[in-house]
Amino acid sequence: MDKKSRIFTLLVVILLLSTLVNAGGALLGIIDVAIKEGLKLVAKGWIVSTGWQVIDFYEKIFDSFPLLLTTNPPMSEITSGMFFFIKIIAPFYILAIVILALYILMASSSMRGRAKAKSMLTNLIIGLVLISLSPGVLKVFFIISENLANALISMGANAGISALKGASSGLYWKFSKLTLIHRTGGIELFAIHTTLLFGLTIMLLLRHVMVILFGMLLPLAFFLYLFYPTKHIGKGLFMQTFLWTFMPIAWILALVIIGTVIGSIPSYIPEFYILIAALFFFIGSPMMILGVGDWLAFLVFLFEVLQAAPLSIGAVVIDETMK
Amino acid sequence: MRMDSRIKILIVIGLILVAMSISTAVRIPKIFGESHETGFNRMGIIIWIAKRLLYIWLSASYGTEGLNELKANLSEIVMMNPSITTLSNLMVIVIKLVFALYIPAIAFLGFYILFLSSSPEGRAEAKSMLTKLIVGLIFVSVSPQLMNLLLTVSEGLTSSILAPTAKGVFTKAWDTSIGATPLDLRLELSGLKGLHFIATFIEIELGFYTFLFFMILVWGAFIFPILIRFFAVSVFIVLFPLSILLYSFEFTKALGRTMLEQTIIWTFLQVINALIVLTVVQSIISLGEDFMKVGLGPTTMPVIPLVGCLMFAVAPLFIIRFFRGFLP
Amino acid sequence: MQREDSQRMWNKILAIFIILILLSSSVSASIIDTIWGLITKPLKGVLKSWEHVLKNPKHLITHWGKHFAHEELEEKGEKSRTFAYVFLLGLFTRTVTKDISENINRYILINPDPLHEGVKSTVYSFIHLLIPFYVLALVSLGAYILFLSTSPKGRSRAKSMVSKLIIGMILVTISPHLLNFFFTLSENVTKNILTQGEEEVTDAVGTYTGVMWGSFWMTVGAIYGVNAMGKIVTEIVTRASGMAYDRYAYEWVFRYGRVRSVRLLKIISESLPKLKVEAEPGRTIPMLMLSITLFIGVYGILAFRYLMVMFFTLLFPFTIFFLCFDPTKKLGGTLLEQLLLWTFVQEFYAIILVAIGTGMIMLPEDLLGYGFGIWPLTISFFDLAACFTLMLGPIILFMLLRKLLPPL
Amino acid sequence: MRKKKFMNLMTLALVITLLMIVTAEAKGIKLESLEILLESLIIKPLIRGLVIAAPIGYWLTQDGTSFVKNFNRVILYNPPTEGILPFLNILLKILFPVYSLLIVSIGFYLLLYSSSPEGRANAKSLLSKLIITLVLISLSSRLIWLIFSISGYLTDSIFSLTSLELIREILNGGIWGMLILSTWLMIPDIELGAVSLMLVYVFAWLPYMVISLRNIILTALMILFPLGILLYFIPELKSIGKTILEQFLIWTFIQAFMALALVSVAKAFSVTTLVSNPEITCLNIFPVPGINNMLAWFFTSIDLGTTNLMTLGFGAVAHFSIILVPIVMVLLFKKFLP
Repeated sequence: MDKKSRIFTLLVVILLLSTLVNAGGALLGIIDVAIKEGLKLVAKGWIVSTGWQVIDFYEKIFDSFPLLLTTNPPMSEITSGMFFFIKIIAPFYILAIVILALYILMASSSMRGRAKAKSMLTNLIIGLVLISLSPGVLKVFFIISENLANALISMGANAGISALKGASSGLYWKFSKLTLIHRTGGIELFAIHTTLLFGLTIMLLLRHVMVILFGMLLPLAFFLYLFYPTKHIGKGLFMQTFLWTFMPIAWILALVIIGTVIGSIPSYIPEFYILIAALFFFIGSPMMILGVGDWLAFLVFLFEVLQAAPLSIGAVVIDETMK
Repeated sequence: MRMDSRIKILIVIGLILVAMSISTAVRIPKIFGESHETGFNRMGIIIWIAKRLLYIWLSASYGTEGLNELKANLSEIVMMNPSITTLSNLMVIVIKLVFALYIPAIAFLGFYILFLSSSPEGRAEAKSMLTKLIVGLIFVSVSPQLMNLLLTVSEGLTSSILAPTAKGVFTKAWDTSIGATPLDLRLELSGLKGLHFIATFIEIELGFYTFLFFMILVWGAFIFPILIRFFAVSVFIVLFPLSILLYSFEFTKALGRTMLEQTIIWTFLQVINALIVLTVVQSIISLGEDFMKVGLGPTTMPVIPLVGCLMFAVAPLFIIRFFRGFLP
Repeated sequence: MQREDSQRMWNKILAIFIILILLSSSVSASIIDTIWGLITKPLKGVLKSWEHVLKNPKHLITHWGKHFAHEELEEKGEKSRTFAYVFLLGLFTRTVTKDISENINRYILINPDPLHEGVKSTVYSFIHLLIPFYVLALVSLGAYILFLSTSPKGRSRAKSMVSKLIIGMILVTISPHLLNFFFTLSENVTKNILTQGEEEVTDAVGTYTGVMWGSFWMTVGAIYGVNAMGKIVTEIVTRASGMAYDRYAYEWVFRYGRVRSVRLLKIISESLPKLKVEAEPGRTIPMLMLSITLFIGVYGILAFRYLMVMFFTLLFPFTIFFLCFDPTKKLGGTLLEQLLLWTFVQEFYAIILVAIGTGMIMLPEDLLGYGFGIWPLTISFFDLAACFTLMLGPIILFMLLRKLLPPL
Repeated sequence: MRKKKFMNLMTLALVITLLMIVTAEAKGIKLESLEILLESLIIKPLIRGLVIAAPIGYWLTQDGTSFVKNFNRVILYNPPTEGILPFLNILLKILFPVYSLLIVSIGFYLLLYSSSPEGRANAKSLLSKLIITLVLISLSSRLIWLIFSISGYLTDSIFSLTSLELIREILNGGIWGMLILSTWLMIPDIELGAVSLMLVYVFAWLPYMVISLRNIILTALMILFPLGILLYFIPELKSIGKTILEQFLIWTFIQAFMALALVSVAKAFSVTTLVSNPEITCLNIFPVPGINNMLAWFFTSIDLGTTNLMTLGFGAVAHFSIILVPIVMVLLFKKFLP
């Protein structure tokens, strides 16, 4: 607790004690008001301490940051799903090969048609290899991502994490002081704060889910990639797998960068802003670096969710639809 | 600063004392009375006023935290760039990584030329790919210098835009849009602070909604165009060699293009910031002070300075959206 | 461990305090009585406050409402506060509506003046800034022609680029005049549209101000309630005979009120204590939001448009340079497109205003009756839709015409 | 540390207030504050808890967790194919005369006019196309049924990858955890818990909204499906028909992807670990530490009113993934037909 708040609490206590001294006196109003204010202070303190409990609850996710960012879900869980999809693909595969073979044998009379069919057959066979290798491909992805993450995280990600923690505690202190003056004074900051932390938690957990989901779909992605009409879907699925697997690299890089450059920012910029900007930057970094979606639209959307103001919903809706 | 806040506290206490003496000396008119049965309570009113004054003082000081620094060091803050020396450790690692990645890339291209390209056209294409890759290699090895050049150009442009600008006008635009209250030792009630003052005295709930304006104007001005840009430029400085590699390798060109584009956009965002400052200054000078100044008394809204400051806070983010997709 | 420690400390502190209380000489009455009173008295009080609820279950909702809807309704000075709120909001609405009905044409027509001293000098300083870039571009092109280009095709392309650059140089030097011409053109077109549909524009602005006032009166209604409004009406009518009270009483007061302001103040001060405040200002935030949205929707967009046009005006020399130099053609195209679009927003605005006016005039009278709110404090859906069209229409047109120029 | 100091301060304030009250009582001064104390610290929180949390909790035990209870059924549900029969009949009624006219005219063309082999081949291919579309349109309700049953079978077998109980537990944990969090926040002040209370409703309603949106869109596309087949084989209007068929297929298979998302959440839940998995209990229900601990012990002992970060986080992710999946799939799978 810093000096200011100590003085503040001292003043409150003196106020209360002075009313106590005056209790026998004639200033009945002051007693009543002081007691009322004291009780209100207790109620406000209750609000602040409850807020602290919940913020503390959410802030525990920061402890798990290194673990969540450097690990991927174990392969054993994913391979069962992969085999499920391979089982689904297999009959189609057999059908495709048989039809192609029949086509080559019987139907194709022209040279060009036969060449096309042959290249298709090679494609299919390459696909067969790829599909059967897909657990291995995913495993390679995981190994690369985990090794990179481990190498990067040892380069000072902890400073970045503590910056994020600092942003959180800065917001909390502003909320608590405003709340101690008036009951509803800082509710808005609290809403923003919890939404940010909750969003952070969900993003980190969602990555694991998405890695499992797109990892299970990897054979399907290879299968779809082989046929010209569905090529871009296969590519999209593969890219999704890639991006969700390598997203922690962007995050850790953001943390390392925050930790490295935060000292070189001139001192006349208040620290609070630096920390909050670090938090926003951490949230937006995968979108920024890997170009996933539009990170700015994401920020605007976040702001809308927080404020729910009718002011700019129209603008955002138009922006989203007209894009 | 420390002195100032102490004076503020003293003023708050003084105001409380004055209110106390007034409330004991003067019979307050009936309209200030209570509607409830408990009757009139002077001490209650004093506490009530004191709490609101404290709230206004505290939230306005949170809301405009660092505004004086922003006004005093505007050009320094706009021209702020991460120094490459701080990031050189990381950059060296990335360059090493990129050099390591060049071996598989060239090997891959070699295989491509050997096996897959049977036609002479395809072979020529593969050769041009190889040339691109090697040119990329040269660029990678000088990438710190290249990035330094980019930053220098951007800084030079920014400073040459900011140098003839009457920054005092922009500072004044901040002053008029943020305004002042008696708590700032000034006998006026204007701008957003005045709005916040009145709204808090009407009801605290309105007071914390008006806090939002500070959040967008001042917090936004620090966070979005200045600090997020700072972090983003740092990341792209570190990733610059990698983005050159990705851009010069045919198969990852799309990703590399996005990254390189982002690098350039975020670096030159400070030019846009400076231009916005210039725009606002020129607009205010050429339009005059009273243009589009709506309202009477404490509800006056100086629209042009307000929108100008808002533009400084959020517009860079919108403007950079227009400039996407300029690389081949 | 820590928790146990703190627990022990707490127990100690509590024990010390309890002993203090017990031994306190100020407790003159017997201790048991005090403690007994401490337990029973508040319970009695609470029971008493719930007594009427228990007797009459109808009061349950009001009692609960008191506890649960808004705990601090019994704050200080609610009458003066709400009155100040309503007064200031009225002042704001009044000045905004007056300003917009007087100056909307001026606000729409305003464009930055490229021949203004400051702007001109800035543009020329930018032109000076461009000189090294031009030199660099010309030198590199010359070097390309001399040394590098082998094919005649490439050489001819480079030559055409040189000629383009030179044309660009000439255009850059006269760029303020060029822009001035363009802005005058756009202003004249807008002026034409506005004068063609003068009636419609007035009607559209009337709709806007009507909604603004409607929002204000809804606020008043929400705070003082319909009954209280009736009370004020009778009060004013009886006291100030001949003073017609209608929807535009505020305007009336401002126009003629100066003479009778003393009397008016008296009326207010006498009728204010009789007002029954039914909601805190915090409950009227939706209406306040509506007012602020309308304000931002017109003023904010117009001011933002002006600033954006100024931005691209200052960048115009760069735009020409980028356009005339092949590698940066795309960037220059974007800049030029943005300049044109932001300038054309004034035409869009005029068109939207005329369109709204036409629509409102064509609309059957009975359809305007549908709205939300309680009669007579209603805002018609059509009016509201017109206001939102006024706010979003120019932006929508802007977005639709984003691909204005052919791809370069 | 902060919290502990804070609690010290608060208890100090409370004790001093109590001391003052006792003194004043002893001196015979009448005080309202005692009632305020009792009301604001005990009665009002209880009222808030009763008025808001208890009904919502009851609602969650009944209808609120309806999605949690029936998620596999509602995800597996497809609109009945019989619904399109009347529309199909109307379409066929319109199309038969047109078709017969077209076929007859092509026949005449073949018989009388076509001399070049190319024109003849063209006419023949047109004829075969016509016949194929006719067959497909008249079979379209069967076709839809076939697609639905493939998708349903797929979804069902995806669900068999993990136990439904686990998924149900996760969903339940998310919605109840949110309610617990918002209750503990609401007891000192209603507005404090507004965001989490909103999220409770989001969790309860939004999955249903998305699923019913799927059903509504699917019903509409089902009616358009025969028309889509027809338009797909007319070169000029191919793009419209393509869009209709594509959207139909995407929205049909969204159920499989929803199931897949839930299965992956369950898998991730069972394998992910956190360094520290904090629990939130009712420690803060009263501002006095002793009572707090007692209540906390009581509530945790009956396993009520406690949630942890894993449960809450993965529950939220499970609910959000239901909402996210349609968006991702529509964006990822567009334009796959030739």
